[in-house]
Amino acid sequence: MKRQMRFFAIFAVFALVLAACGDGEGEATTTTEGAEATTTSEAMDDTTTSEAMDDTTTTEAMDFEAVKVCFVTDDAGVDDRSFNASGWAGVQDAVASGAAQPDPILLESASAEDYQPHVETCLAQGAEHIVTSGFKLADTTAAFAETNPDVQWTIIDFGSLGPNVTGLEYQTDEAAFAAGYLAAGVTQTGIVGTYGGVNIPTVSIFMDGFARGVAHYNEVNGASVQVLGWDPADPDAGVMTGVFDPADPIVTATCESMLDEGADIMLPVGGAINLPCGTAIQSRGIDGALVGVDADAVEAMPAEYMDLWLVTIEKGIQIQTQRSIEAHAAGEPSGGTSLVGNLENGAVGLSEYHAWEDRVSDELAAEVEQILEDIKSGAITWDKFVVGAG
Amino acid sequence: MTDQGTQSPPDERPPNGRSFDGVMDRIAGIGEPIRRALLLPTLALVLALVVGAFIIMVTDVDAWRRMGDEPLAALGDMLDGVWVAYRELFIGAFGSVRALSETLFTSTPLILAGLAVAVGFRAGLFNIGARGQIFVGGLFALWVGLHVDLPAILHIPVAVIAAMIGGGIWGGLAGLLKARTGAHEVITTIMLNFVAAFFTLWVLKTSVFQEEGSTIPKSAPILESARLPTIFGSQYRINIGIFIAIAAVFFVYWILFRSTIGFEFRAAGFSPSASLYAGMNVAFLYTAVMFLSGALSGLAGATQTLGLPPYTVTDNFAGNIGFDAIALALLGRSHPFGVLWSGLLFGALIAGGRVMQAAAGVTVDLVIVMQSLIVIFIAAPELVRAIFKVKAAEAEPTQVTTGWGA
Amino acid sequence: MTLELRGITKRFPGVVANDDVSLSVAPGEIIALLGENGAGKTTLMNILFGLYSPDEGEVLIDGKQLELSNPSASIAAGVGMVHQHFMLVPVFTVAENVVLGLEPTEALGWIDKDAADAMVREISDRYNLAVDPDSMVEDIPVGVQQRVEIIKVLVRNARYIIFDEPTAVLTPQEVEEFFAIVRGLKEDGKGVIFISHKLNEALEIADRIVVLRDGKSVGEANPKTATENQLAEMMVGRPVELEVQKGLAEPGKVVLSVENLVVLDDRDHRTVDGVTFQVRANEVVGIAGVQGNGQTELVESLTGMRPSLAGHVFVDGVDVTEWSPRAIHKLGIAHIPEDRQESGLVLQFTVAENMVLDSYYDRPYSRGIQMDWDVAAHSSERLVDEYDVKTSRVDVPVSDLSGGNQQKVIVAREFDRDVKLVVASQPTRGVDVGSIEYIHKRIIEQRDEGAAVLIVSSELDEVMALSDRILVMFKGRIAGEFEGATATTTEVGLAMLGSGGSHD
Amino acid sequence: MTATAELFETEARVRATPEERRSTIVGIVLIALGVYVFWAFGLGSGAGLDARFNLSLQTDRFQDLSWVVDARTLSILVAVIIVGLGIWRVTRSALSWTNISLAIGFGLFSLAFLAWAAAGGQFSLVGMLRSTVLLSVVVVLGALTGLMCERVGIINIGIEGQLLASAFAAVVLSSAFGTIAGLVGALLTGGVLGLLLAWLTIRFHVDQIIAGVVINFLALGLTSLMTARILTDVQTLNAPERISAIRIPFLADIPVLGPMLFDHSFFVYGMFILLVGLHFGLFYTRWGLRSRSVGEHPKAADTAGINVYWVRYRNVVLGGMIAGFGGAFLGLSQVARFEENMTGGIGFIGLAAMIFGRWLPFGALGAGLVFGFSRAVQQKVSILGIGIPSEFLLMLPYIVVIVVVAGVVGKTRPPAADGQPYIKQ
Repeated sequence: MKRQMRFFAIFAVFALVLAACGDGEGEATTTTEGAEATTTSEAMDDTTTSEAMDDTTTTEAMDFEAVKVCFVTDDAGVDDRSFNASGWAGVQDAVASGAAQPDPILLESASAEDYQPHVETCLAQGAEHIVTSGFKLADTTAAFAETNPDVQWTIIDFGSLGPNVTGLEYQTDEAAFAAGYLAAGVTQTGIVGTYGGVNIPTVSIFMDGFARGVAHYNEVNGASVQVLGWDPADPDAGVMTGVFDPADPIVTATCESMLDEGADIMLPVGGAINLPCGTAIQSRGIDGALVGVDADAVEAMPAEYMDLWLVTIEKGIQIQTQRSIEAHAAGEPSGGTSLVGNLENGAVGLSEYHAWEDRVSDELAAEVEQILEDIKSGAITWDKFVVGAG
Repeated sequence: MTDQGTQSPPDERPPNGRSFDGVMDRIAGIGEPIRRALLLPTLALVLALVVGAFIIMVTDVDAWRRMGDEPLAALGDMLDGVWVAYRELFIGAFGSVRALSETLFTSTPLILAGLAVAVGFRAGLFNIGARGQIFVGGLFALWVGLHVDLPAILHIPVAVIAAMIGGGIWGGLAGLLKARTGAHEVITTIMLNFVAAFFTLWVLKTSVFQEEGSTIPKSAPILESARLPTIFGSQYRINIGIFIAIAAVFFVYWILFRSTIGFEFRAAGFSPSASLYAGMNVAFLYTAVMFLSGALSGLAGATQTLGLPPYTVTDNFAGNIGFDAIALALLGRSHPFGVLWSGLLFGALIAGGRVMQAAAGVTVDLVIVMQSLIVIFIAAPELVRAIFKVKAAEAEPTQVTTGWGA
Repeated sequence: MTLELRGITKRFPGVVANDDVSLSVAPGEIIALLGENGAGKTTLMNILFGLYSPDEGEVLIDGKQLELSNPSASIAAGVGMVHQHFMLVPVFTVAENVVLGLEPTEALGWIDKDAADAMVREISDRYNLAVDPDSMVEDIPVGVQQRVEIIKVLVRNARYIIFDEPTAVLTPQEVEEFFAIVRGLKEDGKGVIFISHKLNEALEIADRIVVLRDGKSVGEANPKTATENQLAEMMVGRPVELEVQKGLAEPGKVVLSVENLVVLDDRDHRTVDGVTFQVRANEVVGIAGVQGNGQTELVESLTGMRPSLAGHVFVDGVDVTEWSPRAIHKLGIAHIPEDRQESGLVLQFTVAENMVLDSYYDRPYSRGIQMDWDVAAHSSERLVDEYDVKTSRVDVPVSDLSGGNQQKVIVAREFDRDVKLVVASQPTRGVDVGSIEYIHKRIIEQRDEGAAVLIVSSELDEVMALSDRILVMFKGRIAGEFEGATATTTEVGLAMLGSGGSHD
Repeated sequence: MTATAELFETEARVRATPEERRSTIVGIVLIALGVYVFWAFGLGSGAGLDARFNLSLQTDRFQDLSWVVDARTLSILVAVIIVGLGIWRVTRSALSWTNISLAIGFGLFSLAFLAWAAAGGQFSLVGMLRSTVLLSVVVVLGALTGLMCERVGIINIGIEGQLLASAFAAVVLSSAFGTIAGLVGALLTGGVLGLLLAWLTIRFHVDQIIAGVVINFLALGLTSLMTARILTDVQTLNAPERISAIRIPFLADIPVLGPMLFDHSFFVYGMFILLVGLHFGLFYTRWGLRSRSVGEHPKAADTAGINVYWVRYRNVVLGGMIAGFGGAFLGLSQVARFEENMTGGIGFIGLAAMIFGRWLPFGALGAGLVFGFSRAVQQKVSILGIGIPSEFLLMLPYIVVIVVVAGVVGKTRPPAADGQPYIKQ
């Protein structure tokens, strides 16, 4: 009897906690159903679509025949604040727009062993559109796409693997180049920094473009802005934290270390490992800024870092995943194409200047605009990062 | 040293009239009464399922949201969630040919790594380094699988042996350090795990393994001749790795209980000073045990690189195997046959867990919880006895290791 | 005003350690509790002291029932115990050990070191114990450690003091000093229970002797009238031969020769500091000495288990100084190790496995790397019969055997082959009288068959009884050498204390 | 004297004691190290290139402190000192200085290495030292947890799980009910897991290693499950307020020491207070004396009227609470967010630090600082950009731990009753 009472007490506490949080949460889930899988605060519900993404937004009035969607993450899990999270957010957007049936299946992988059974599970559950997230799933996707030609597939961060597979790839170094130029233009110390989680192409492509952008600035303006953490000539030796877990003190230490060397504009690449850097900038009282990656940081990141974002290098995983599903639902599947997101097609871009808008001079803004245009037109080009399988 | 905490003075105990069926049975630790062998694990499993059900219910957020308005319906939802989860867990583990294939496939590396940890325990060493040894062994096998051109009949054995050597070196390193410098294997194996993981990350980006022209850290496809052949065709993942695992079980059984070196391992495990007295070379034994243990982990690495479709390798092929291996070695009481059964159990739970995740939204993490609960109930028979009010087992508590053995 | 145990029964799995035992002691009285190893003396006292809880029976102090199974209650009631294995923390100082449990403290539990030292000094001075409160327990001699134990008891105002085999680790002279202390305690009005298996000591010190056998009280004896033979018969239940029967030795050639051997202990102290001696064929040489004077390290070094720092060891003229234990064993050396449970046996192994513990690697027990357990089992069965090991089967864990039978397993294993040299360390420690007799007989047999025998024992009686020649070790050196036939306890005892000792 | 003896009398066989041998080996290692420093950093640094070590941060009161040194000169000087130390070791004098010499040698080696890496440039020495402190906090707290338990004879291999679970509790409770609730919850969670460890090992005689492993599993499984099933859904439960740094007035303005020690969150101060408290507690108070006696010789403690079980329960629970404190640091002070398996093995490194630190509180600090320092150096070196692949630099701290444990510590003496169940009849 006594024991039951204790169990009941635990239940009661749980109910209380959920009730306390439930209200705010309920709102979020009803009004912007699924759209903000990674937001943590109501303050961010205001979904301003960024400049670069404007032209790509799909109208919700389209006529869809909702498809059953299944989403398989790689071993980082859905909660990675990176490509898995963005892809899943895209799926939920597709649900909201009516392109995907409600309650899409989410399968989180714990290891490479899980990929095949998860894909098989998707098929067994009758999924019509399977989104596989990350290059680690490429070979599995290729194999099953071939044997299941009726199913439509979308793979994130990899090229198309067959007539029924839409590959989503991103030439993010194009936008990062512009962001590097911008950072070099606003730095007051003449030093900018970048670091990543681990040295893999989806991470280092940002750092590479960024460093090249800074170099371009130096070349054009005869300046000598220094980049810490990445040298395009020595891509093995970039500064990495070794973890994507922002709570590991090494992340804070890495950022602080760069701040100590005088960096004031920072580009941390990988999940939420930019947050400790924001903390470091704030607690040091440095007049510095962060460059966000993937989804617009102003929306994706906690409010306390709001005034730190210079710009975000956007990678349109969320929107492109949504569009890939929508194309399928509209009867025109985009399979067989590798959608290499770049500045030209708008799937990669720079966000608005948010908090640092006033700090960016009109000339600099114009120069950045021009650089974006020049990259699009091919007037500025360089030995770009090879994306995907090559 | 003075005696601490010894029970009754052994001098006051007469010869115990316990009788077993033969010398071998006793030496090998088998031949326990069937009831004891089955009852306790069964009760442990039942308890783990009960606690798991409780956890599923408590974490059912949607049901809790309904709790205020319609408590009964919410409770029904919760129970339904438990039912669906467990049904799918079972179906995913045993419900079809595919499920059985998945169970056996998933068990394969678990059994091998579990044997690795068990061998260590038997010799009084705690090998937490299965993860690192899987990495190194797997990479050795991968290299052979990519670059050595041989017919399958030779290619697979060569690759597998390479994996054993690679894993063995990585494990033996920890053993050697312990033997020569006294550095504790718990520390060194953990550190070597990190080193191996970072090394894997790096080496997969080099031309040694990468496909030409590729930039992503993923190996080229392994040559057909090195892939572990599947048993029931390519639609099922189960491959000859399971036979390797079963062969390893018998091999480890033979090593531990029929060979002279196994006698030495066990003697050193129970009493290093007695084995020194008996003229055994304890320093050599530490290295040998860790080499063997590492070689077994290396085998698990081989099945992860040579036997895992789509036969290209990315950085985290060791997964949680090294971690699970500790629990299942404990569950199997460090006996090869025990490891076999607990490996199959864990394989079933994990394979079923994948299906459960899809159908019931309960992630495979529940399986980790259940694994730990099963281990604890097995290790604390008194606890089970108290809960079920039965005389579950007369088992003496298992003493796995003897402190830090400085 | 008495301490009274009534009807104490204590069962361990498979054995009744105490069976309805009653006992009483009055203030100012010394009771000797006599019995063989395994008779249940220690168990009884541990119950009295609250370390074990009895299955039946009660303890009364001054007519009041004592709460059992808790040492604190016993201590509070005025019972103190000096354990056979000292209950001292080696890495603590004397004062820390003494005040443990009743620390004088200042604010925040800060230990008042001066007060603690003063407590030790006061008792030390009152009973003339000469103990330095600041020395580390692991650094002081065993005899002094025992005095620390006595101080611990006295600081707690014990009125009844139990001594469990207190003389086992003392030299004869120290025994005399110890008895003086005990008599002092008696005059101080303390009730003393003196546990021993040594008849002469019981007769010397006790006011009353109670004999235990197989867990039962088998009677009382008056020390003024009882004889050693009577007591021995009460203890064992049959007439015993107290003397080891052995013929005269006719020493042959030198088998073991030790030259200036220096050995370090685990803490790198020179525990064996230049030892030289020889043992000849057909000769038993006994090394006497208080425990901790280097005997352990000497034996370990002789048998290859511990490297030596300097000097040489020859066996049959072969320099085996840096040989491995196995190589030395193969030469024909039988080694009975000091601590059978620590290094002589693997307790979790079966009798059969232990029987082949140091010969498993060769025929007939193995071929190549494959063990032949059938051969091992058969051979073990033969040895069990031959050496009178009492066990139901050879496939039970050796931990199920009694101490005496465990020791016989080792003796059987070591003696069942061509033995050139026997090195036996504490061969009968913690073993019942029957087994002692048996093991002694076997050792003398080995001598008579031509082996050289080296006995190391802290039991002076054992060394005196077995040896043809006696060496005394003190602080890592040979402090005296005596002829076995002519040596007296007094002169050997003096040498054990480091004073006197003649090289005749 | 027999004939054999006389024959060998002249041939005095004296082997070196282990200490002497170690001294020689250390000496040789140091000489090799010195030669390497001379060759790689002395000759390897360009002539006349200054390395500028900055000694102040942007936040400091006293700005622009720095130490400028010629990299080549410094390296050669260091090389000479290290070789000198090595020769001194080879002579086998003053054996107690062996470890100290080794420590000095490696410290100087690091200095020369950094000077070489920074030659012609600059880097923030004080920032690196600050990072060292920050990176060692969890390791030290983990080591103190282990120490609390092992000092009373219970091996706690579940530190990792205790850290993880209490980080979870800290984040969730802090999100739901505020920071205080989060902190209290973390301490309680750590304590409860300590209680579980004690209960299983003492009451049910479960092998201590098994119990610890189970705690790791339980914590990982439960927190991951709840993250997946609750936190991803109810995100407000994973958004606590971050606990920010408290700059201690005046002390924080001390050059070098200020930013290193006095501008952290209260967790860091808590760690130091705990450290000092534990040191004095263990060795000067009744609590410590009793605890240690239980870990060294439980039966002796029992006969002295000390309740062995109670002492074990109490200390293991307290140890768990230290881990709880560490978990709260992880969960609340960096990003204030829970991530699955966010401890990532740091608890095991704490365990290693406890052994390396020889079961002493300040030993644990030293070991933690060695690990933190090697991580900080690794990060700094990678920023200076000397072309070593990042993965190899990331391995460095773990290799340092192996080298240190194998080379410097050797065999250690744990509490005598460590890992042994105490069973009363």
